[in-house]
Amino acid sequence: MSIESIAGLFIVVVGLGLIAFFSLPRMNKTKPVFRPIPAFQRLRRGIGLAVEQGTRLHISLGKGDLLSSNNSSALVGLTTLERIARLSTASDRPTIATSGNGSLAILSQDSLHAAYRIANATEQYDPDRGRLAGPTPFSYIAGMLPVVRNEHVSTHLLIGNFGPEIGIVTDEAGQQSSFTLASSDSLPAQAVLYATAQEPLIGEELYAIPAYLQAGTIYNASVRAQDVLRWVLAGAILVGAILKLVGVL
Amino acid sequence: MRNPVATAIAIAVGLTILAGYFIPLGILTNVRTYLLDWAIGLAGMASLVAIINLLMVHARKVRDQREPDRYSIFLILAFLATFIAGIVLGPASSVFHNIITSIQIPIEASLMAVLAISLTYASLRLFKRRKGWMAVLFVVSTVVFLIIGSGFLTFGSQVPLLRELLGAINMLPIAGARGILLGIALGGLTTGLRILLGADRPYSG
Amino acid sequence: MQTADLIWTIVGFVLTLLVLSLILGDNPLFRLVSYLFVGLASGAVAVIAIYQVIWPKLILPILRGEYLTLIPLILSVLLIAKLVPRLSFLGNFSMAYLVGAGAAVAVGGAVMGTLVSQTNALITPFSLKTAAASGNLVSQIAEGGFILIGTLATLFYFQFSAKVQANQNIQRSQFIETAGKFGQAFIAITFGALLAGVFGSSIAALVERLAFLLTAFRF
Amino acid sequence: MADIRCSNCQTLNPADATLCKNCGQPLLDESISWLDDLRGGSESAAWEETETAAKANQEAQPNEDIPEWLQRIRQRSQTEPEKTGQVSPTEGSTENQNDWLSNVQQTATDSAASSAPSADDDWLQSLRSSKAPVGDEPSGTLVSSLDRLSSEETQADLPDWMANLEPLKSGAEEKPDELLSASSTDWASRFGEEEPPTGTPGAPVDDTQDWLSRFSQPTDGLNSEPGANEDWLAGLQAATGSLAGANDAEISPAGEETDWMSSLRNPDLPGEAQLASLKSEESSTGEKESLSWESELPADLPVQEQTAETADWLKKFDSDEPPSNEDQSISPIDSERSGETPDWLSSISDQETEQPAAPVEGEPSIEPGDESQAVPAESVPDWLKNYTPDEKPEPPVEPVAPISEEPQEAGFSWQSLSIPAEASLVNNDESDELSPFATANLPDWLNQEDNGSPRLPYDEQLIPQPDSTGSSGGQSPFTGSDLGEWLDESSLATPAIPAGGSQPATGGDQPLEAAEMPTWLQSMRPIEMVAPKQTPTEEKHVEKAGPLAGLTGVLPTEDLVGQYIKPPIYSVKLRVSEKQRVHASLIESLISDETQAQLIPADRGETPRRILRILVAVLLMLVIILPMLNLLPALPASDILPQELVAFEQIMSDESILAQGSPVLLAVEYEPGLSGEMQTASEAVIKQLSNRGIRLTIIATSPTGPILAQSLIEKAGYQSDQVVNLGYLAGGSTGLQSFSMAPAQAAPATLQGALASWNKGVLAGVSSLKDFAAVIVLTDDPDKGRNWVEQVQPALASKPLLMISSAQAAPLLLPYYNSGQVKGIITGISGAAGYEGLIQSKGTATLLRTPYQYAMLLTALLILVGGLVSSIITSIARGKAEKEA
Repeated sequence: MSIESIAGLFIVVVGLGLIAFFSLPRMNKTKPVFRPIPAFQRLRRGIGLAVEQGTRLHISLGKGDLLSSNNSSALVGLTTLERIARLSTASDRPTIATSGNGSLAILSQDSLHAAYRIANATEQYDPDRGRLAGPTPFSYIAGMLPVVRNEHVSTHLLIGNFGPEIGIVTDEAGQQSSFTLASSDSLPAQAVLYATAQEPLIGEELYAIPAYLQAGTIYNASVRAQDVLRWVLAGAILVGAILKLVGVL
Repeated sequence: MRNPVATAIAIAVGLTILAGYFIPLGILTNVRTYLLDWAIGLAGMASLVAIINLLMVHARKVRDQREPDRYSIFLILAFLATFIAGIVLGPASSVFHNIITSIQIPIEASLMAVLAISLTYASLRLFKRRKGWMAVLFVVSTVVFLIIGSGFLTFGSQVPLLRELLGAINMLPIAGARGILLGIALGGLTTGLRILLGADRPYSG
Repeated sequence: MQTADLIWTIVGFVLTLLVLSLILGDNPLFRLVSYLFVGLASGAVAVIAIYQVIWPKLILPILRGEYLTLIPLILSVLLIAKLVPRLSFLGNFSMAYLVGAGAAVAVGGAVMGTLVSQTNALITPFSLKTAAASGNLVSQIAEGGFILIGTLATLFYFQFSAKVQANQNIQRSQFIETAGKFGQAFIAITFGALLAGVFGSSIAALVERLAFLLTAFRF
Repeated sequence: MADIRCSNCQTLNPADATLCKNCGQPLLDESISWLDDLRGGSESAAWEETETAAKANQEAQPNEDIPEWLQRIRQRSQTEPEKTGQVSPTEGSTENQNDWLSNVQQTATDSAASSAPSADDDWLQSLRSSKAPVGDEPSGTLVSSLDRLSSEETQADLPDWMANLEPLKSGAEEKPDELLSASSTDWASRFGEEEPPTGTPGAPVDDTQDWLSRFSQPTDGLNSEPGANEDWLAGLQAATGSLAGANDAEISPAGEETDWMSSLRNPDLPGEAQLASLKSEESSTGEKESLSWESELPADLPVQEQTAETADWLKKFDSDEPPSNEDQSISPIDSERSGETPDWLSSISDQETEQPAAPVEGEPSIEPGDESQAVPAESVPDWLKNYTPDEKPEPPVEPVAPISEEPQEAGFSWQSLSIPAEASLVNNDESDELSPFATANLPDWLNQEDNGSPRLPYDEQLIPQPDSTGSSGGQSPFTGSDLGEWLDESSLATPAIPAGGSQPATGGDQPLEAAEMPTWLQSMRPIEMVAPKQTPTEEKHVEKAGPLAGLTGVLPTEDLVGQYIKPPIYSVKLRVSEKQRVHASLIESLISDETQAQLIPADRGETPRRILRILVAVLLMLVIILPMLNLLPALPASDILPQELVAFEQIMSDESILAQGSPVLLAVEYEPGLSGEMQTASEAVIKQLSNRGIRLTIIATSPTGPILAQSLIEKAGYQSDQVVNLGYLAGGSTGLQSFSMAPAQAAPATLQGALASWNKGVLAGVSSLKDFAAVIVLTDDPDKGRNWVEQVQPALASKPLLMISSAQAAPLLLPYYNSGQVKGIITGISGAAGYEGLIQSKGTATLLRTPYQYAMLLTALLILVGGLVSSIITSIARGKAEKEA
């Protein structure tokens, strides 16, 4: 068993332990405080406005393959979709979800269904609201453009794995004067979104979306575990550098 | 708990594959290989199911009484033409090949070309959306790397200092990129662990 | 040029112009092209999925006598139930399998693919052996140190946990705030470099398309 | 009266006080203090009595309470001797009312009456309620009269009137005593039918049948004679008083019931019941006494009867009455003794014919009450206007009017109480002072009762005036009419004995002086004005009901207007603190802000943005096309080549690594959209591989990758037998990992669908990835590039992993070169151009380099200029905003 495997297993076990620990009720007696991210405040306003104005919320889950290592952003997008759909079941126009991958399209339908079931509005659930925009990255963009233009969408949430071509969508959304909160685990996409999106989330802020939307205790615990692991990783890097410099490694 | 059987399946499959990552046991590795191979087949079927669902959505759009989407018919026709040609002639046939190279490539490449204009236009108006020194640094960095990327600097060989400087500048993005990648990895780790703990169940529709 | 090639060239030429018309704004012609494109891409992916995935991964093994493959085949059949709303719950088991596998891949990829490998890459420049081998010991360690600081600063910038100060402001520790500022600078530089790269790719596509338009009919 | 005891806090307040100086409670309902005075006991004692009395009444056995009652009376008699002189006037007046009632009986359209015994009992039992508000007596009259008027006048009165009746019915239903409940419901039902109440006397009718018949003649005569307005007025004034008697007689059960319900079982009722039972035996004899000389009197018989009656009973009391207190009252008594009664009566009749309103003016008891005094004169015309003279009951009582003058010559306290009480029916009805004023009769009557109780013989002589008590019980219709509201007030948990009932008790300590009368009026008036809600409800109905209201024409102003205008008074009197005002103004300002149209920042509009976009597109296209057309000079190639590019070229040129005919794995990981850049970037490398006869194995993790790879090698002129296209590897990084571990299992088939022949043909000697001489990855996605580095590179052993990257992925792939995981990288068009320069080959990259460089530089310039311009505009706008601020 290589040292990399041991280190990897250690990180996984520590991560599991931290999430379980921060999920304990006694650890949540006082609500954890996270740094303010203005984009989330505007997102809440956008959701409220969409519900009030009877416009639509659009969540796009990206093109990430569920079996690729970059699928975690899509999983966060699914959690966000369920949360947002639950918040906006009262809206005249239900939330719509698009994705650039078949597996994500099916999961988006499941998440929407779960949201409507939790809100006791299963009869309002429409599978067509979770659809595949296009099976390839560019066809996904081309399939999203009609949604941005013609579906009375006032708020777009782009959460997932995108390519730089997502800039076409954010530019179109800007022309439609609709609110756009975008985040991706793809760095080129992040750079493009920083330049074109109304409210971009940088880097791992994507993974904190459920916690900032008060989706549940487990998500707060996840973010707190992420912060602890950050320090563990930083310490490991410094120790590793010193050991490397000393010649131990 | 919603859908306990499905949750158990997800946790069992996930933990088994994860164990195969770190524990070098022959049986674990073989099981993990099989499970992933099946997952690949499932993903292919999921893509097919999602495409059929996409066609059903557009078929309903065509028949929609209130807001019929006339363009959807072209989507369905294009799908049928490509699908039939591909199934009948095979993906290696010249017709299917031309469909991709002579239709898909021009469209996608043109979209990429449109992206160039969209990005340039968006960058012009960047300071309307972004304020502060980070935005300024972002623009400066963009301009600098555009110039470097263009290969316009032809006098580098004559100026040794410039060569060193360019080498150092090329190193700058690496630091930020590594930090972002590490952070994303941490987020991906906790997200995956939530599913393995059964806390996130996007499949329990 | 053969007639077929000419036809395909004309098709490509027209499609390029129609898509570039998006620069002038949304128009029916672009909509038509975009719908055609989605349909075409879906058809192509469906064909490739059948030929390259479903056939070799789910059916061919059974024909070979690997009946264990019946498990994913059954799961795939259950997945088809997702097309029928009343029976869609049957597909949940297949999706649970996929999500579980995807989560394991995400964790494994994040830990082994990024955390471990990137950490290894961060500390590698501090190896005196390799530095001595490269013959540029100081510059390599200085470069490694610079990247290390930049990486850690960027990592600290994303720290979420904070505390409520006496003035009711939610703030992180002074160290984190200071490190975060450096991290922001590195992030801005990285994003600038990445955007420049995207510009390079998109401009390359524009150049290639314009070159195609100019040379399409130059026989 | 000296002081008014607050019913709430028992604090003594000045006579003219309207609200308690201690608790602010209106001082009208003095029942508690009155009860205390009567019993000389505490309120708690009163409550105990209340319980016992309630039981006693329910059992209808008043005898049990006699000793208790007499005991109390004796106690009171020691302290209030002077009140005895005030007893008979009440009796006289009430008897007179009963006489008049007989007339009403004759003239009433509806003469239906309840059975004699029951009605008799009712009427006798009404004595019990003599403690109940006598002051309500005229009120009851007003109610009954209003019923008549309301049926004739505007329908506007009906709502109030009906409102008064509803509570009565409800109260009647709650009456425990069957007899009383029967009669009360009967009475109530008659009200419900809007029938003239005068047409339903019970006991009085039977008791006085014979002599009532004699009254009919003069009454009719009076009716026939053309009377002036004054006569009408006098008649009506008397009528109201007599109507009260009528109502008293008929509605006494209801009145008693009202006491029952409202006074929370008045403890004294048993005693009163006993008194009533004793008096009922002698009632007829009293009437016969009056009849004995009534025959001599013609038309004004009722007056004579009353005066004679007065004389009779005055004889019994003159010895008891303290001269000091009753100086004024003695002289008339003396004159009466000396047989001057006829003169006195004649003088009354003269004054009556001359000026019926005069006595009102000269009425000492009314002097202070200027308002009540002035009202009749004004109200007469009103009455003529809105009152049609078809009222038959009024004329018979015309003679009664002069009686109101009695006090002038004979300042009998009882007269000053009883007669003005009738006069005030006219005056005070409109001024809402009637019932409080009239209530003064009740205590006097009680005092007489107290006084007489010690000496039973006198009591027996008192008994012949049961009708007086019956008349005093006549307030019952009024109280009965207010039964429902009484019930409402019973929630106050204070024995809701009619307010006036306590007045004599409190004022009984000293002889009642006429000068005190106005204080009653004054003290009552503001109570209704200031605290209308606190005012006992029966007074409201006094205002609403009664012919006098109609007579004075104040019915609409007092009843309707007063009633409908009061609610706004509450709102006006809302006490709003400064803090509340501030909050209110704050809310108002907030609302006003909301209603104000918000300034929407002017939208630049879509057109300028579109023009700018088109301008940018045109500029970019120009700088790309012009060099292609050689209209712009070509830029010199960069002689600064990236290390990764140089490293790539070194590996490609290394024969030991890429020997002739060695197998190479080519991963095509880019989208069709970037095929232009990727084909240009990889063109030179593919040509190199082709030239060396490299066996090429193609695989892709993107669906279109294999087809793009096919076109790539076709362009490069690759021979098909040197290439095997394994097609699409599904599963992303997972599939790639499987492929790295077991390539034959992960990619079993080719793009054509045939089984891939591993270890054969193109794949000869290749069973795992490390068997490939090199792996070249063409990617536009850093994630895919990273997947190859993370998943495949470890399986390559020492074999090189090279990358041809799109410009957008290069910044993230460079670290892998620095880490040594990737041995060389070619980045985009500029890198390919540099590579072509290295291998001295001119390909597409070299051709496209100049337009590409121009476009990149122009983009950099546009971003710089755009940034500067927008920052300047922003700073200018900020400056403007600061100036405006």
